[in-house]
Amino acid sequence: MTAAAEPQLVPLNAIFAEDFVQILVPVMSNNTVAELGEAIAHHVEGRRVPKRDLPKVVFHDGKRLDPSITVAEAGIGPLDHIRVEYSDDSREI
Amino acid sequence: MTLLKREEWQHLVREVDWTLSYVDDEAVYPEWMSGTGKVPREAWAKWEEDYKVSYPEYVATQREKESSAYAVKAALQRSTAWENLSEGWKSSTKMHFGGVTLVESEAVLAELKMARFGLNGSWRNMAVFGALDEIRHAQITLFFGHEFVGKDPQYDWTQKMFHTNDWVAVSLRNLFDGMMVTSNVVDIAIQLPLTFETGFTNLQFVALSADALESGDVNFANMISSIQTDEARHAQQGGPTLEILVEHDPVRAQWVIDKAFWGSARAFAALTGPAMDYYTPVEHRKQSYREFMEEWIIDQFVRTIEDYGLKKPWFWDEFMKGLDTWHHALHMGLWYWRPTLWWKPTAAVSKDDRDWLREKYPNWEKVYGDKWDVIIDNVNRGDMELTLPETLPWLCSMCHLPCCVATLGYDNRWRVRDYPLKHNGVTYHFCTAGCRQIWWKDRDNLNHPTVIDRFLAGEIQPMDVGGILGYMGLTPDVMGDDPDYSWAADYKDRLIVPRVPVAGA
Amino acid sequence: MDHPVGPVLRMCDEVESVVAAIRDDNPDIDIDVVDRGSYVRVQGPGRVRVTEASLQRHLGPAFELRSLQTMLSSFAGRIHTSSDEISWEWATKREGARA
Amino acid sequence: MTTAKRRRTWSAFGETRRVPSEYEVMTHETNWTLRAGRKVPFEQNPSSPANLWFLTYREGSPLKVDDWNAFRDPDQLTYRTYVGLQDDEETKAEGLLTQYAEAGADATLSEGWVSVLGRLFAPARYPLHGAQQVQAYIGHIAPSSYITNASAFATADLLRRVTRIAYRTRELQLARPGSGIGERERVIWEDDPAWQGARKAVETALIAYDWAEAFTAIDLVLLPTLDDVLLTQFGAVARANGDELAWHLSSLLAADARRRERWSAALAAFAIDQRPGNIDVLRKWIDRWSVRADEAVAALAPALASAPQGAPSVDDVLDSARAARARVLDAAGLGLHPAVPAAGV
Amino acid sequence: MTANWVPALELDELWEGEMTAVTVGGTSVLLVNVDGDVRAYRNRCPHQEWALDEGDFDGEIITCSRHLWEFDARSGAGRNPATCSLSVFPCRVDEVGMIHVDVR
Repeated sequence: MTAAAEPQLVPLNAIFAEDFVQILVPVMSNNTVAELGEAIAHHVEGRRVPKRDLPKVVFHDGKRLDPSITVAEAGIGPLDHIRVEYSDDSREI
Repeated sequence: MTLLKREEWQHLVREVDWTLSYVDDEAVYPEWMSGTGKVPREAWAKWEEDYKVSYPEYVATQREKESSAYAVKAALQRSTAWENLSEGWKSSTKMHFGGVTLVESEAVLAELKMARFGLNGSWRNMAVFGALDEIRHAQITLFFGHEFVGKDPQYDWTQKMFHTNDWVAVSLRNLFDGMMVTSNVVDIAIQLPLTFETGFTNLQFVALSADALESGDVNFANMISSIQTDEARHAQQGGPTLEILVEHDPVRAQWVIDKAFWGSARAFAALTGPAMDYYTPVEHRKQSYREFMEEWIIDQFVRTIEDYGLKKPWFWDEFMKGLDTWHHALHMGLWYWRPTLWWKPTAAVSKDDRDWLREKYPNWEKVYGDKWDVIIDNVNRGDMELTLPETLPWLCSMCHLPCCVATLGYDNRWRVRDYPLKHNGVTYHFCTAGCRQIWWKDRDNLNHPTVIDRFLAGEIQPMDVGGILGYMGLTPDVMGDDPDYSWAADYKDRLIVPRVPVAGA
Repeated sequence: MDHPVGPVLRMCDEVESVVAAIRDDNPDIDIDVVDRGSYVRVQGPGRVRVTEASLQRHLGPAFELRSLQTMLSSFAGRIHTSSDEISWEWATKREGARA
Repeated sequence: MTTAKRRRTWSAFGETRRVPSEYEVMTHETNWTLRAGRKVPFEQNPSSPANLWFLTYREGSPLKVDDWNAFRDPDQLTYRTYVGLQDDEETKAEGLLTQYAEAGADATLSEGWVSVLGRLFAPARYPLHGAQQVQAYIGHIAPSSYITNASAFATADLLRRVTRIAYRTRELQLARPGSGIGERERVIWEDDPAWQGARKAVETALIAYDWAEAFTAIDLVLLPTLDDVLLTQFGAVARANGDELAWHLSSLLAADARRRERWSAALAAFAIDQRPGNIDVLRKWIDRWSVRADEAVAALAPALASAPQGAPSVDDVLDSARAARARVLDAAGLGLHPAVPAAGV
Repeated sequence: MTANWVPALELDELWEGEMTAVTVGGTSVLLVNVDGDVRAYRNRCPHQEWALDEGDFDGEIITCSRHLWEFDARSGAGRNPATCSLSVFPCRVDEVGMIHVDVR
């Protein structure tokens, strides 16, 4: 058995803001939620969605996540759906 | 006239059923092959086709069709007709050659299955003509596609596409294996001849021929509209089958039609939609994809099923809304992931194109315009790496197409929403509620890994873009790219003013 | 038009003659023709028929009814084929095919 | 003169320096359920019923070769050549039918011969339809598109034959009312002892689900044997009884049978050439189905032997049918006295 | 008199069953690969001087696209009509796979 703390690969189904398609984004379980948001944004921002100078907010299971906790602490598991929004668009959808 | 009329003797060709006694009926017509279900076995004795044909008529008529199709080919062979076609239109044909040709071959297997396991002799005979027809379609398309292999290696995918694990191949194999071969023959007759061939193939083979002719592709227009004359005949196997099924098991009849309709609608949004609304040059578009769908599917097909006493499918609202979104999003997906294609997808979002799109689809600018603007600016700036993918689009566990359906929410905003389903501890994602519901009902058959699932299971190595393209069978000479990015030129000026995003815009 | 039915003919030299034959065979109804270039939708209300005799009047005595199939890409309504005529019919309840 | 390598044909042909024929371009590897590298035939759950059926009866057949796609139909039929060929043949058939109808030939046939037609000729549409079903199944589940297409054309040929028998049945019914022709075929097929051997053989062939056994049963054994009785010997006896039309028509239809025998023998020879062990697999099936074929002929022979003129003996009928089958098997390298003795015979 | 071999085309460029036209010393030459053997003919139909490379080659027979005259690809002999034939040029393939033609 590996230690529980060993970082795991967590592949996610992700959508960034008003992008047109869900994408595959793999992160590590010890990444922070803020890093997760940026990892998703990397594939979309400035590519299909105009980059905006605003903080990003991450949603999981309809809940807004604290950006400082880790993916594991947030209870995000493999194949879960993650939505990222700019902070002024952060009404729950 | 000393030859007897067909009406005088054809009943004897049709009466070829007998009572088996050396082996069990159930052994010769096993339930999962023949699929009588709740329909009493003897009810199939009433099966009778409307569109009658005899063998001598068949070979005479088909020979005429073949002569005229190949004559057009011969007349154009040494002209420069192909060279003068736009790259956009050529892409419509490459998509057709790769995406359709071997489907015709699989339809041969479907017809042969009905010719063996069909529950009435007339039906089995009609399916023999169907099998011949489908050989014709595969062969004429292979022959025409092969002509261009020397000019452009992408035409090699006429024969090759379905032998690869390209995501389009996986998606279409999944759809057509179920629709054409792995179902029982009663369901096949309703899925393939009735739903697919009297509905959707008209869109690809008749409606698209209008765009082909406008685009100057006489050969292709001629080939596909000639193919559809066969479909018009053998598709008539569906009606009598449906009539009997509706009488004894209307719930099953409705479900089988609904499922086949939905799968076809998804596939055609990916293949026919972009060909009609983007690849066909704007000045040659005869009607929009939506208008063709209204002419051929919504009016004609729905009238047909209501005629049989069935209802519009349960997903009707979701499908109708999708007419304004599905194919636009799939077009953007095809373009963004263009290295995974065997054609050269033109984005076709010049100002003229967008005027046309806005006119045909009033929400187009709002849902897709802003994303194309970002892409356009990247192209004009020369930031090409930003226009190419570094990951995979999420693929729907049902239709195996990208999950890219935007819907309008209560907050009046267009968003792609998730349709998840947890089953045996695994989370599956679907593009739409329709796909999720069909998968759930057919989960034992259709539970099949998408390219994403295969990637995550480590089946695709190395786990990067190169590994994925290799897995999909793409070679550098075939990989798709935009033909010239010329549509971006209209917007060169706006780069002078940096774009300042406005909050809430 | 109520209950439009009829053939969809692919582009070919004979389309106008076929349409003329259909008009001859259906004198009491309006036959509507929608031309989309590569195909022509021919329709009338309720029931439309075309006979070999009319086709031969317009296309020559050697024309066989079965050759209409080479132009018939699609159709609306229930088709019925015999040795002498083809018809397309709007049917609200299918009565079973006739021989 | 260009130096860049220009693609000339499907990459599926691999490293070749030969331009493939039109037949090959239009037939090669068109069945994606046979694609290289597949885990299962169909893109769905590996344990779906269809996947299991194909794994059992196609992939799992004891008749195995490395690459079925190397097989070629000796006639190289394509759709275009098929409909052209058969339109010509049907034009000839219609010419004959017109000519004999104008002459009122059916009215001149003897009562005795009409009764042979009613018992032996008209009911044949049933076994031939059964064979048509098996031939369709072989095409459906064959391990190469080259075999599927050849089998589909053969299926259509059987439908052609059923069609012509039906046509003649109706003509005889009109010309010879009271003969029972056009009304009693199903009863005769189901109950007349003459047909019960054939019926047992055809019904059993319908449940031979291994693709290669179905092929062996129908194309190497049953049809070559029965066709000798129903086409060749029947034609000769018809002529002896003044039924020139039946004789001519049988000769025309026999061309389809010969073509089917050509590719069938070529396919068996190909399988043996690719893997000599296949000879034992085929022999086992041939032995099993030959017994059924011979029983079918033995039951039918008295019907032919009852012809008023030129009737063969029952033994002659059987000998001739066995010899016809042996010719097909010889052509396949499966004769009783093979050049290279095979083990296990 | 010695041969005047001129390199015309790499054999790799001419598959079995193919024909193509090349220009050698100002002369248009039709190269045909019949079952692995290369033949060279003047690229003119004897009927009306039509270029033969625009016609068809089915592996055995060369057919002029103009009036469908047919020639045996192996010998250049006319088949239909049989009264005339193609003019033959000497031709050989060297050890590195280059086709040479002598048009002199």
